[in-house]
Amino acid sequence: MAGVYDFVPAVALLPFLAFVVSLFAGEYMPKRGAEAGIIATAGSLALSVWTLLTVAGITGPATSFNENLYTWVAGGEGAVTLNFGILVDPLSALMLVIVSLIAFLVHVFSLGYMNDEGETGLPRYYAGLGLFSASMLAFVFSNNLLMAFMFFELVGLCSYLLIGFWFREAAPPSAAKKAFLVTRFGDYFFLIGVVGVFATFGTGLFAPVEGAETLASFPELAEEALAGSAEEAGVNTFGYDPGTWFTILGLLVLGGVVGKSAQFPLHTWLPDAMEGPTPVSALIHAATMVAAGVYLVARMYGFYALSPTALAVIALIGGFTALFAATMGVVKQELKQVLAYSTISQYGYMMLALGAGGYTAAVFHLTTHAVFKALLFLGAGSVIIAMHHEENMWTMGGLRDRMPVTYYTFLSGSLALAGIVPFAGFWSKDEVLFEALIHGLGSEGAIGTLLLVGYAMGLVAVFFTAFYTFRMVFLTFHGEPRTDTARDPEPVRWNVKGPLTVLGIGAATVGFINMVPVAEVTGREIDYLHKWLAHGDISVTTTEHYGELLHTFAGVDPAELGPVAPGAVSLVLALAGVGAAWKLYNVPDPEEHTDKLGGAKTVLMHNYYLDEFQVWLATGVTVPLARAADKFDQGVVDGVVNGISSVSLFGGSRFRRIQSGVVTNYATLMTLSLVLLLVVFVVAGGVV
Amino acid sequence: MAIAGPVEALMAVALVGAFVVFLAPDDSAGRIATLVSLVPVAGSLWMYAVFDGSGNGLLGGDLAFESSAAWIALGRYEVAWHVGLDGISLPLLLLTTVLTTLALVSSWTPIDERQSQFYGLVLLMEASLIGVFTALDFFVWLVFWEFVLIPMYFLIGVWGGPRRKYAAIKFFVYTNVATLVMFVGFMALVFGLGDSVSSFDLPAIAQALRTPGELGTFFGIDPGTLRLVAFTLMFAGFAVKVPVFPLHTWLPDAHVEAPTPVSVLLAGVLLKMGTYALLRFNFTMLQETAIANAGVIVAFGVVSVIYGALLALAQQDLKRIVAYSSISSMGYVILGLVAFTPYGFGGATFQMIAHGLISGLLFMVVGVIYNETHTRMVGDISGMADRMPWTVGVFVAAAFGYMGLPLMAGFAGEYLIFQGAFASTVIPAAPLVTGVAMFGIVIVAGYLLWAMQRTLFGEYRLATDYDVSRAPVHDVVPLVVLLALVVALGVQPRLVYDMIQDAVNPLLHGGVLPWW
Amino acid sequence: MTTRPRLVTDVNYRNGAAAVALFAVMAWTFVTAQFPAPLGFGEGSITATIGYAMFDLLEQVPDGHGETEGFLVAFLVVAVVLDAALDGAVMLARREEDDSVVTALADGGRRALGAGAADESGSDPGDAGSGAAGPDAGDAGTDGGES
Amino acid sequence: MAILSEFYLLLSAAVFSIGLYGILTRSNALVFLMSVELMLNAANINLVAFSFHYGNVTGQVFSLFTMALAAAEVAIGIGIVLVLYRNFEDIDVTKAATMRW
Amino acid sequence: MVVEIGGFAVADWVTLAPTLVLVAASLLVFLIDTVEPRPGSSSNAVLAAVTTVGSLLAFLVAGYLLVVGVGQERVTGPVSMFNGQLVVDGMSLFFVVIVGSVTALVALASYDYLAGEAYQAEYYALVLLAATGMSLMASANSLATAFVCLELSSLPSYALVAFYKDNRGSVEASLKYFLVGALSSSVLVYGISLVYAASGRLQFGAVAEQLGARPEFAGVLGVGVVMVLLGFAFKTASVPFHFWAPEAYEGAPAPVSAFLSSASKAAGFVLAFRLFLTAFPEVGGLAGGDPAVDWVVAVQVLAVVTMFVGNFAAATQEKVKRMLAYSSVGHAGYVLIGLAAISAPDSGFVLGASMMHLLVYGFMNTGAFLFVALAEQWGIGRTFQDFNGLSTQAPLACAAMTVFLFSLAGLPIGGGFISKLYLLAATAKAGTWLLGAALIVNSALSLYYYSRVVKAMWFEEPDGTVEIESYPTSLYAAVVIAAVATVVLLPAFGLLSPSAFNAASGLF
Repeated sequence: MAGVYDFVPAVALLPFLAFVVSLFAGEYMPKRGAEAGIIATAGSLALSVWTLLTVAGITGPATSFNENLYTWVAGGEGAVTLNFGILVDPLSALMLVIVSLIAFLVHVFSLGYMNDEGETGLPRYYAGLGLFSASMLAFVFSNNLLMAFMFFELVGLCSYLLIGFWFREAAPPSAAKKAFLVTRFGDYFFLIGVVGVFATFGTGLFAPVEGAETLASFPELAEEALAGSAEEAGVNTFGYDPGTWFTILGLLVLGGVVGKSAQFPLHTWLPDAMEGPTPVSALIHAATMVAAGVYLVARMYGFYALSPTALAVIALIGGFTALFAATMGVVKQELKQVLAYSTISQYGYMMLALGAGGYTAAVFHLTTHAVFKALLFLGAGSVIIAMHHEENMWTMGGLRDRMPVTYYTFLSGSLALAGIVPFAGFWSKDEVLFEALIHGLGSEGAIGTLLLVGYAMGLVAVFFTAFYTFRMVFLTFHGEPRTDTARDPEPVRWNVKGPLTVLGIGAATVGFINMVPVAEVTGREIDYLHKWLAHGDISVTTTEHYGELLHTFAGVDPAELGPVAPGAVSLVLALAGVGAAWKLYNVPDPEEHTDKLGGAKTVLMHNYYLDEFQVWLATGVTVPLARAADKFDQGVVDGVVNGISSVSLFGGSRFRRIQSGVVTNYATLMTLSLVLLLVVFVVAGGVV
Repeated sequence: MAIAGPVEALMAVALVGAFVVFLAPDDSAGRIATLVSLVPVAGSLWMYAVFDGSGNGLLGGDLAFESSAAWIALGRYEVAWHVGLDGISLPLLLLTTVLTTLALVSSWTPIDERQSQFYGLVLLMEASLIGVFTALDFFVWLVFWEFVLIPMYFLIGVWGGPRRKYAAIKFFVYTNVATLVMFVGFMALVFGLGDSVSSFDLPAIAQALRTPGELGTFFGIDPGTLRLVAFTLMFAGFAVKVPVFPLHTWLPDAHVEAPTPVSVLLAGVLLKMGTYALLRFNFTMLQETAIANAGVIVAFGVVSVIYGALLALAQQDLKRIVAYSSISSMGYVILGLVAFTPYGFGGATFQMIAHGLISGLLFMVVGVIYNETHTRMVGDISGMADRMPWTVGVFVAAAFGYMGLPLMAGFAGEYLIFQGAFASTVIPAAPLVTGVAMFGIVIVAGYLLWAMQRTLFGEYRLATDYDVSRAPVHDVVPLVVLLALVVALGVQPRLVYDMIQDAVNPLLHGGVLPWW
Repeated sequence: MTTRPRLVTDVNYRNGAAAVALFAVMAWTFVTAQFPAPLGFGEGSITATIGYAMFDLLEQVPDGHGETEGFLVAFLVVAVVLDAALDGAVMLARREEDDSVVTALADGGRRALGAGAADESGSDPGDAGSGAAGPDAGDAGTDGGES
Repeated sequence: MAILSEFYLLLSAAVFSIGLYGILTRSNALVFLMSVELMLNAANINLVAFSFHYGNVTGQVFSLFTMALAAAEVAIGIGIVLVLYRNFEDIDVTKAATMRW
Repeated sequence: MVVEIGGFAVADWVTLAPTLVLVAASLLVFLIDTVEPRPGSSSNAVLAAVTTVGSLLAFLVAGYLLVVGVGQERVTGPVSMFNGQLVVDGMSLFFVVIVGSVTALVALASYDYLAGEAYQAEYYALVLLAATGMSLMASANSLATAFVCLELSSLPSYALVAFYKDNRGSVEASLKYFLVGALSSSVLVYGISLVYAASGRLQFGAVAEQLGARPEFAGVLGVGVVMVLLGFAFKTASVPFHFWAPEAYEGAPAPVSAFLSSASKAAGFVLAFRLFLTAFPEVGGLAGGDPAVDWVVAVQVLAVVTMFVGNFAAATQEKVKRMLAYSSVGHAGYVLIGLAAISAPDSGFVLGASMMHLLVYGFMNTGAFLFVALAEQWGIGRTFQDFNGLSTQAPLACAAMTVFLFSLAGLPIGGGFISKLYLLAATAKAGTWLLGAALIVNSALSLYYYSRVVKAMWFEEPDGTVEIESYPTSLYAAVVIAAVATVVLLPAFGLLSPSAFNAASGLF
């Protein structure tokens, strides 16, 4: 059937082509390669939408697609075969649309942010964007863990290239290095996990491939192994109890997720990554790199759902990160820094949802967050253009009147981020918290308690989120302009306003795809996303199936509780946060109230000294260790080698003194050796 | 079975070419040598295209381009000229010919004195490298194996850096001792086999050693102990070449002092001789010894990985960084070999090719920068991206290739090794050991990223008095070709992996191994 | 100064001890050997037998002189040896007209340049001490004590 | 009553050692040559004595050759001593010690 | 009394043809000298030509006899003549080949080297007479013959070393060589007398027969055997009777050094091989059982010590020629492995290795010394530094020297590679691990000091004070021929190794 699925690879290939074209021919194009990227991502978007419609059954019967396309390495007998393949199900179809949409908008926005600002090296920039989009899209439709890992890594490479785009300055290359290195550290665990999964199950498929013979997916095999015996399922658990082993594997893979999605404790790279061009930040935060981690957990949710420990860890990391990052966001002075911490925090919510069994909630929040965070970053970019690349919010103020489009779209995004009804963020964040709550209440034992802890942290974070968001809005747009630049900002063009408008509308409306409280209250079935993810051609990747797994293997069950009351609680908290910000910062001449925090401010400004700790790990532990190893190598290992040679030569130089030049001495030595030989071989009768 | 075939032809072209180049005027020697070296490239590509071998050459597989002729009788032992290719040797042959040509091209800029001698020696080395990877008789193989040292000694000693004499002699003596040690080990095995072999034909010896009971008692040493002694001696001998901790210290000196094109060949091909030999000898012929001592062997591999990477982290000289990281990367090969799984062997062999290309590339790109700046110290240069954008681009790509970026050859090699080692039933605590070894990929990223940040990015600054401009085209072309190969093999490892797998699978069958 | 023999005073008795030791070892060995009584010669002229033996006329050797071996080859070779010795001795002993020229081949004809031999002694361990070992340096007797 | 062969051996050993003693202790080249003669003659004592012991003439004949060779050796030796004297103005063998180590 | 050579029945002494050619050549040289007592340059050329051709002829004839199988199992078996005083077999012919080739190279090189010197006739005559003695040593089958032949090779050598009569170095070298030699021959002949005392025989086979496995007078025999062993140690420049070698090789004219260190050493070895393997096999325990006189172990000790002394002393020399002299001592240690590892079941393998090493060594070592002769001829000096940058002025000669040195070090650029590995294999075959280890250590060290010369020639910058003006043809020719032979012996090793193996096996 030559349908849309045959074109799915093109979703990634088009941006890849754009990469090639921009890199080699960008120099000769009027927009320095942007054309290629825009056309390619537009094409990807179109194909993605078509795919989405196909999966949804709008163009025909609802279908899904999962096939191996390409054998990367075939190990022959006794070895697993490593394939590239495509998995299109509701989740990946949705994600494809999100990614290609954001990528497209970022490309357009870049015309304004980069081209119009007269940057050099643009072909490199657009090539990077193209490769970034391509890698992410390929990651999204990967049908197995290895392929996912490979594109996951490529995403990391692209972030390195783009964060370090302004390589002539000192900070961006350093930030790029940090981003890659920290995520690499996470990926190290991920890679062990990948290897382990393949070694354990003999396959890395997320979902079974139907064909002449059905290739089982690894979550299925794990399920079988837990249900029956490992041997029957053909699963090698390396001598561990299957449950333990699967938890280990899951946590290993989670290492990559923590790194890429900037979860505690590997979140430190993300704020630094703000050194990159702002559109890149938008892309990284909204749709690509950071999203990749959470998407991966969702992608292999059937595996995580088997392990209560892994779920609890995910939930706790998520909840803690959400709160932790939000507190740091409160004191930041740069616009983009605030957004960076908000990203960390928001992804913490998604992790919380996943850990708490709220798969749909996580995907929902992923979707809405993609839209409003892209919006916020692009809005920030617009502000930065206007401010001539000044990012400190204390130099702004009063921009509301001078750039209304930016202001209102930014406001839309902020409302969404803060979780104010009816903007998108409200619905999704509310659902995340709701899921955490009901599963925490409904689950027996430790996992239930832990989920409730996660919920509590998430709930507290709501207040902080709303507070820092509106602190940002007020400092930037309200009050009196505090500098000359703010009084006379540079105007932005259509290519900035266009994407902002699209996203601004999206931020306001995209939440409507899954208004659970409304559905509950009205009894109408308008929770479309729930429906979307609950069913599908590939049954093992549906929420129905996940629910069973959660129930059977992880002991995670929802409690009977209506969504309205919890929603109201979080809304109240959010409004409180907004109100606090209003009170403190929506004045003509706001002060730096952060000083009142005293010592806490210092801690917060230093991000709880986690950067310092990690730098110390690198320069205070690893480097001295390396130096010591070098000393050891030069002194001892090589010293032995050189020592042997020196000793030999010294021995030789002593040895030859026997040859004294006096023939009488020779005669004596000859006689003595004769005597010696006689004594040994004649008198004593031999050596032995 | 022909007496002379394409393999001999390749060698002859390189050999005759070497002498032609020796007599050529200095001005044109580089071009002539490059042209000559294209013949082996074309020849080996043709061989790749029509390759019809199957199975492992030492274990009774069908060899391609085989030829043999009687040569020497040592006592009652026959030494015969016997060459041929299987799926392991052909990729290495390709690596040799391609890398030699590229190294020759990359020599055009930096080599500015005694050119005809330089290029002649490189061709001489190519001839003997071809021999190393094709010979199937122990003595023939040994002749080539040792002969490689001679051109290398001159190449380092004449055209090298300030401490070239020290480095050359260290390399020379160190590796020579290793050969002798290994030789004794192998001879003990051959003599221990007694009447069951009457030649130094490697397939015959390998098959005899894999037949239980063939190895007899030798001077009161029972077969098991004899195997262990021989294995130890041979492992030590080959480990120097690889190099494996703690026998590696010749390598950084040799690399740092050697002129860049020579470093390319040294890292790209010469180190592979060690692992190739390990695969062919220790891990083919003495499998039960390897299996019984897997814990010790794998410890050498893992320590090499981590220790080499740590050392690289402490270096300031770009070439030294790459040199130490080669130790690290070659440690993976040991890990793969000792795993005794399809991917272990296959991945190790693939990693030889991959590392050959990538380390060659990285050395070459460091060399191009050195050509312009005349320094390699990290502290002396920064912001090179400003002046040499394409070179730096390749540098970044090469560095990421070295870090094991997916869709580049290095990732394929390393991943397959990890996959093979993880599931190994031979390595004790295989998952844990593999996991520890894999930490190398983090450290390698650490030092390469650090070095790149310092040298390539930031504000342009140079501590030496040279006018830095874009590199000449003939400097960049080899880089691009290599990069293309690295990517091609990363995207489609099966270009060579299928034949490798076909050749290593027989290692896991029959003989002394219980199953597979 | 007369040329009558004088008592030698520079005898190196320490070296002589080696000869004494050798004698001790040999004497111990020989004394412990138990030889039977000698066979002695039987009938026949020993002088004649020596002649027969030198010319390989072994069938002429009387039975009483046992298994005497032939020496013809040795005889012929000794003739050549004496030739050679003569040739060599004459060559050496012949006096030249101008035998005052004394050169030291050990210097390779570069005596004048010998002083500069310590060029790179620092850089190469093998050359350590090259400065100290000039060919003519130790002639005056600084080397007596080594052995 | 023949003398026991051991005693010939002892005698020859003594002569040999005396010759050797001369070589080791004296530095005059001519004394050296004379001492060598002593040692060669020690061998001759053995050869002749054991010729009698075994009742064959082989040893006696060989002793004659030894003497001839001793003469040839001295011829060359004297030649060398001559050139030694011309070059070093001395026949002290310990003086010719420019080459060493 | 009649043997068959290539299908013709001839008298057995014809098999001595190589020796006879050498004698004849020496007599011819005497004759020419008589005709023109104060030779000019033209007769110098004739003298050199006669010597070269004579020794070449000896080499070719011996080679021919070897090829057609004279004295070997496959044709006639060993040809014993003169009532067993001489024997011609594969081994003797093999060594005559070595001696002949070295002599030819030396004679060829001497033409240029001796240009302008007096006493050339004496020189060539002495060389030929010494070569005669060496070729006879290869055939000697009796202690008497052996001793006489040994003296025939030694006495001319003493005179040759002193050839530069007015050169202190030459004379001093000769003096030491002579004094040590005289002492050694005294020891040797005393040893022979003791062997006679223990056995009542002088011919090798008869000695073995008389002694049997359990000789009556083991003590006396033991002293004799040890003394004989040391007598040969002198000839082969092995420890502890090696003291003459560094000085003699250093002080002598370089072609003479080449001659002594290659041919003379080989002759000493062949005699030692034959003597110990045919006269003392049973007392040494080779036939099984406990040895009465454990000379095998004694040789092992000597071999190891010789290797170490030679190589360690060579490692730190300043002068190239003296370094080569010490390395020659070291190589004696390697060759001794042939006897030291002889207890192997497959002794032909072991002994054949030594023989092949001596053959290859004949070319590579002679070549190296001849290169030094060339350097002396150029007057560039003798230390390593004096060779600095020589390759820029004389690349061909330097390339040849590199071949010699690397082949000596056992790298696969010449036959020395295979012969050294063959020796190493022999130690493995015999299970004498200590010998193998010593060989490895010393081989490594030797690579170090050999490559110092290479380093000087190729790596160092010339100091610019020396200009090479002349390129003496015959010396160059000799060096190049030796180099080519060394290289060719790598691929052509197989042509000769069966001869060595068979010849060695023939002794048992």
